Amino acid sequence: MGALTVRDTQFFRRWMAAAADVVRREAARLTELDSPIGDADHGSNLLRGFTAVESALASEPPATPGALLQLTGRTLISTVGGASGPLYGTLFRRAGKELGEAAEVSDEQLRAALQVGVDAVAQLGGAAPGDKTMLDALLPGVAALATSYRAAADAAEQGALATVPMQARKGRASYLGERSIGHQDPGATSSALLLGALADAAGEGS
Amino acid sequence: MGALTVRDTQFFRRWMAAAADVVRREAARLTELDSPIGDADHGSNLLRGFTAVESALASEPPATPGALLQLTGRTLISTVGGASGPLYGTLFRRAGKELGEAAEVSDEQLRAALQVGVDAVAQLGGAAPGDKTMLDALLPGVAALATSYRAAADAAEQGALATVPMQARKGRASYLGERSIGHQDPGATSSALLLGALADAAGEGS
Amino acid sequence: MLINSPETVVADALRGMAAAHPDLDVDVERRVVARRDARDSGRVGLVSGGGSGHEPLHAGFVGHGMLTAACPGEVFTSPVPDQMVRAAAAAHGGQGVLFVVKNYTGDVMNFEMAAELAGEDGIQVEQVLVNDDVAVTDSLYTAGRRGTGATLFVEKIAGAAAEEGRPLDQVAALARKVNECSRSFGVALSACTTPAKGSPTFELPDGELELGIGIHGEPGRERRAMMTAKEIAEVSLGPVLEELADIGPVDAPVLLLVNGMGATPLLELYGFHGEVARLLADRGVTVARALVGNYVTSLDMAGCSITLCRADEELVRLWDAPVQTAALRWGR
Amino acid sequence: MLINSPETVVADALRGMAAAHPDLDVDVERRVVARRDARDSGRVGLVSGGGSGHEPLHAGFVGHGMLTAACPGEVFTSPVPDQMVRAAAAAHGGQGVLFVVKNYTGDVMNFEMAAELAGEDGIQVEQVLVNDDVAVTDSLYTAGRRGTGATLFVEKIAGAAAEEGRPLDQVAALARKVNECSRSFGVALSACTTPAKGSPTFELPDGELELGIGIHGEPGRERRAMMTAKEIAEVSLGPVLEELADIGPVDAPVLLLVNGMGATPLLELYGFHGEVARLLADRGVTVARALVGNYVTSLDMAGCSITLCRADEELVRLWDAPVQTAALRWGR
Ligand SMILES: Nc1ncnc2c1ncn2[C@@H]1O[C@H](COP(=O)(O)OP(=O)(O)O)[C@@H](O)[C@H]1O
Ligand SMILES: Nc1ncnc2c1ncn2[C@@H]1O[C@H](COP(=O)(O)OP(=O)(O)O)[C@@H](O)[C@H]1O
Ligand SMILES: [Mg+2]
Ligand SMILES: [Mg+2]
Ligand SMILES: [Mg+2]
Ligand SMILES: [Mg+2]
Repeated sequence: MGALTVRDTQFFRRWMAAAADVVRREAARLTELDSPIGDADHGSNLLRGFTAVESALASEPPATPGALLQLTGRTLISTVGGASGPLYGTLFRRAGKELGEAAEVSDEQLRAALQVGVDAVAQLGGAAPGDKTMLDALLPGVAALATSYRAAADAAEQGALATVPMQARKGRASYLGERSIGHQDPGATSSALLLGALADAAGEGS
Repeated sequence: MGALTVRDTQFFRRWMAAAADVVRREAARLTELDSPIGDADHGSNLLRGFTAVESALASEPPATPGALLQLTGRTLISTVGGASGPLYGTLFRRAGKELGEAAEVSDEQLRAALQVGVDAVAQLGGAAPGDKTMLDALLPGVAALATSYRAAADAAEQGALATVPMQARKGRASYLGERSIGHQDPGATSSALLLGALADAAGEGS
Repeated sequence: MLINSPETVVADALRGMAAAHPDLDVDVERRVVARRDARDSGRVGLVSGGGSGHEPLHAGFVGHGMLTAACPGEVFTSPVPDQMVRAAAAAHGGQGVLFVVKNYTGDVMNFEMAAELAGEDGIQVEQVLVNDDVAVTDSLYTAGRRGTGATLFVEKIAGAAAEEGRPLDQVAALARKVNECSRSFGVALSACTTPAKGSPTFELPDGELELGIGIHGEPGRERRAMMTAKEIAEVSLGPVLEELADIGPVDAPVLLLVNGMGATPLLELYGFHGEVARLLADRGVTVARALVGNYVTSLDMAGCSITLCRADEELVRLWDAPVQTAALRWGR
Repeated sequence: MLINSPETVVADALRGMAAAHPDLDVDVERRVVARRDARDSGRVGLVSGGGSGHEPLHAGFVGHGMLTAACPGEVFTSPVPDQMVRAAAAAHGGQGVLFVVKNYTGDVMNFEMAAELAGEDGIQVEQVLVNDDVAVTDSLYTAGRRGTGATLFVEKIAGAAAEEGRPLDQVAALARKVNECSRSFGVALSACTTPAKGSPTFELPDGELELGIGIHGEPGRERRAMMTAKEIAEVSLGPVLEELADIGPVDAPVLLLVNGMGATPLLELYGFHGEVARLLADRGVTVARALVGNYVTSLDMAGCSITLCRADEELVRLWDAPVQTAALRWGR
C-alpha cells in the first residue's frame, strides 16, 4: 500500500458504487445464507440499504470522504432495519466521523477510521471474535488493511469462510445452538463483499 | 338364480357384514377417488356408516330382512352425512319398507325391493343415468339381479368403470365441469362394492 | 397435522371450543354448539351447520346477534339430520327456527330430512339456501351454485334481525334477500390436506393457481399460471360484478368480504384487499363495509375469495348491529 | 404467494389496512399505523413494531385499550429508527411513550436508537423488552430469550393501563411485570415462505416437526418425528411450566394463549387447545382466561405456540378491560 497515496471523495464514491453493485449481484445468495440459520432477509435488507445509499449520494453529493461515509451510515440506519442496519450504519457513521472534514485522506487514516468503526460495531452488538458474526470478517479484514486493500478483502473472505464451523453466540443464529454449526454467517459474508468492493475501488480487484 | 331360494335375516346380516368388510378394505381408495373430483371423504363417510350399521345390527338384532334393511338405512342416515348418507340411507330404508314383515324373502322380492330403493335414490338426488353418480352403478346392477347376484355385481362394476369418461352433472364433481371427465365416480364405485358384498353373501363371490 | 387422529378431529376441536368459550353450550358428544340463552327467548332461532374444516364458520359465529346454534359435521361432510334436529331444539325459543343451508347436495338433503323431523317435533322450520359462488353455473348440468362467503352475510344479518325479535317469516325473507344480493369467487394458491386423506386433495405445482374453487379442497374451473395480487383481484371481481349487475345499480353500496382460505397470511390478504378496494373504487362501486380475514376457510388451503353483497340501508344497519361471537365481534 | 411483488408487500398490506379500517390512521408511505385520538389525549402512548409477517401483531392491535401506534418493518426485519420515532410522535399524548420491544438484536438496537432520537425530540420514552420464549436459554451464548406470544399479553395489559390514564412509569412497570410472568414455547409443522426468498426457509419433511421455534421461520432447537396433538401439548407445556415454577405458585391462575403460526386451521388449533386445557387442569393450573387463534404468526407456517402468564387479580382485570382493535375486541 503506497504510503503516499491519498483518497478523495471520488474514491469513496467508487467504493459505494462497487458495494451497491456487489450487493445487487449477491443479494439472493446472502438471503439464502440467512435462511437456514436466520430469517432469510439479509440480502434484501442490504439491497434496500445500498440502493438508498446510491440515491442519497446522488441527490445530496457529500463534499468530503468523512461526510460521504456519515451519509452512508445514516442512510443505512434509516433504511435497512434488522440487526445489520444499525451495525453497518454505525460502522460507516463512526468511520466517517473519524475522518473529520478532510478533503482527502491517507490509506492509513482510512484504516484507522474503519478500525474505529469496527470497534463501534463490536461495542454496539456486544459480539466477540468467534461468535459467528460480521465481526469475524471485519476484524481480520480491517487488520489486513495495513498490508493492502486486496489483503483486507482476502482476509475478510477467509474470516467469512471461517464462520462455517463456528457455533453462533449472537444474533438470530444463536437461537439454534449447535445447529448453527456448518453454515456460513450471512453478515460475515456481506462484510467480505464490502471489503472486496473497497479493493475494487482501489484498483486492487481480484 | 334359483327361483325357489329364499333369503332369511341371516342372509342380510351376512350381506351387511360383507359390506362393512369391503368398505373397511376399500375406504382409502374411495377417499382417494373422491379427491380429484370431490372432497376426499367418501371412504371415511362409508366407513363410519357401516361400522355404525355393524354395531346397530349387533345391539338390536332385527327379526326380519325388512327390519334389518330399515335399521341399516336409518343408521346410515344418522351417521354418514354428506350426499351419500341420505342417498344410501334412503336406498336401504325404502327397500326394507318394501320387504314388509316377511321372515324370508325370495330373490325376486329382494330385486324388486332394491329397485324401489334405487328409484327412491333417483327421486331424492334428481340424478339421471349418465350424470356420473352412484346411479350409474346401481341401475345396471339392480337390473342384472334378475340374472344373478354375480351378474349384478359385475354389471355394477362395469357401470362404475363407465363413469370415467362421463362429465358429472350432479354432486360436487359437477362443479368441475369438463374437468370431471377422466375420473371414476366414488359413489358408483362404492355401489359396485355393496353389490359385490351382496354376491358374496349369496355365495357368488368372484 | 396438529391432530390426535383423523377420527377424533371434530370432537377434539369441540372439546377445545368448550374450554375456550365457557359462555357457549358445547355438546361434544352430540356435536351441537349453542347459545345458553336460547330457550324461551321468544326470538327466532338461527341454525347453521355443514362439514367441518371451514372454521370459524359456523360454530365461531354462534352468539349474540348471529347464530343461535351450529351443528358441525365431519370434515367436509354435511352433518346428519339427528344433529340438525338437536341444534334446532337447542335454538328454538318459541318462535321457530331458520336453517341456513349452504347449497351442497349433502347439506340440502340432510337439512331437508331434519326440517321434516323437527317439524314433527313441533318446531316450525324455515330454510334459506345460500348459493353465491359464481364460478359454478346454476344450470341443469351442475348441482347449482355453491354456498360460500355469503353465508357469513346471511348469518350476520338474519342474526341481527332475529335478535331484534322479528318473526320467522321476516327473518327468513331477509336471509333470502341477502343471499340473492350476494355473489362470490374464490382462488386457490394451494390445495388443502384433509385429515382423512393426509395428503393434498389435488396437485397444484408452484407457480400455478386454480380459479373458481369452492371451500372443500376441490380444484376450480380452470388452472392458470401464477398472477399478481392485482391480477387475481381483477379476474375474481370480474364475474362477481357481472352477475351483480343483474341485481341492482352498479353504484349501489356493497358489503365486501375479502376472505382467506386458511393459510394465506393476513399480510397478503390485506394487500389483496387493497387491490380489491382500488378496483371497486375505479368502477364506481361504493364499499359500505369491508371485512378482511379468514372466515370461511378450507382447512390449510392458501388462497382467497371475494364476496360482495348489494346492501340497502336496512342491510347495512343490520350488518352494523352488535355481534358477540367467538370470531366476529363489534358493537354494544 | 398472493402478492404483487416482494418489494411492495408491506406497503400493499398497509394500503389494504387503510381501506379496511377507516378508523385507523394509516400512513402507508411512512409506515405507521396509529389511533386517530392519540394527540393531546393526556394518556401514555403505547408503541410497538417489528418485522412484518407476524400479523395481526402489531398493527392489528392498534386501537382503544391496546397499542396507540405500530410501525411495521419489512418482512421479518425490524423497522428503522426513523419509523419508530414517527410512531412515537403519533402516539405521544403528552404523557410519554412506552416502546414494547421484542427481544431480537435488530429490534433492540433500532428501538434503542429511536428512543434516543425521540428523547431529543422531547418525548419521554420508556422501553419494555419482551423475552418469553423458553426454547432459547437466556445466557452469554445466545442473544437471549426471544419475544413471542407474551407480546400480546404485554400490549393488551399495558394498553388497558394506559387507557385508564396511568402514568408512564406505572404502565412501564406493569408491562415489565407481565413479561416477567410470561413464558412461551413454539412448534413448527412446516417452514414458512418469505416473499424475498420465495421458497420455504428450511426443509421439513412430512412426518417431522421442529420443536422450540421462533416466529421468523427459523428452525427450532430440535427436530422430531411427528407427534399427536396431545404429545405436542405435553412437550410444549413442559418447559413452560418448569420455568413458570420459578415465578410463582403452581396453582396461581394463568392467562393462556394458544396461538397458531398462520397456516394451522382453527379446527386443529381448537383441538390442540383442548389438549392444553386438559393437561393444565391435570396439573392443577387454573386458566383464568384463554385466547385461541392466529395472533403472533410466522407468515404461512403451520404450527402453534403456547404462552402462559401468571396473572394476579389486577392483571386479569386489565386483561378483561375493553379492547377495540382490528384483531382483538371485547367489552364495552
Ligand atoms: N450482535 C451482533 N454483533 C455483530 N453482528 C451481528 C450481531 N447480530 C447479528 N449480527 C450480524 O447480522 C447478520 C444478520 O443481519 P440481518 O439478516 O440483516 O438482520 P436480522 O438478523 O435482524 O434479520 C448476521 O449474519 C450477523 O453477521
Ligand atoms: N344427486 C345425486 N344423486 C345420486 N348420487 C349422488 C348425487 N350427488 C352425489 N352423489 C353420489 O355421492 C357420491 C359422493 O358421496 P360423499 O363423498 O360421501 O358425499 P359428499 O359429496 O357430500 O362429500 C358421489 O360420488 C356420487 O356418486
Ligand atoms: Mg436476517
Ligand atoms: Mg365427498
Ligand atoms: Mg363431503
Ligand atoms: Mg430480519
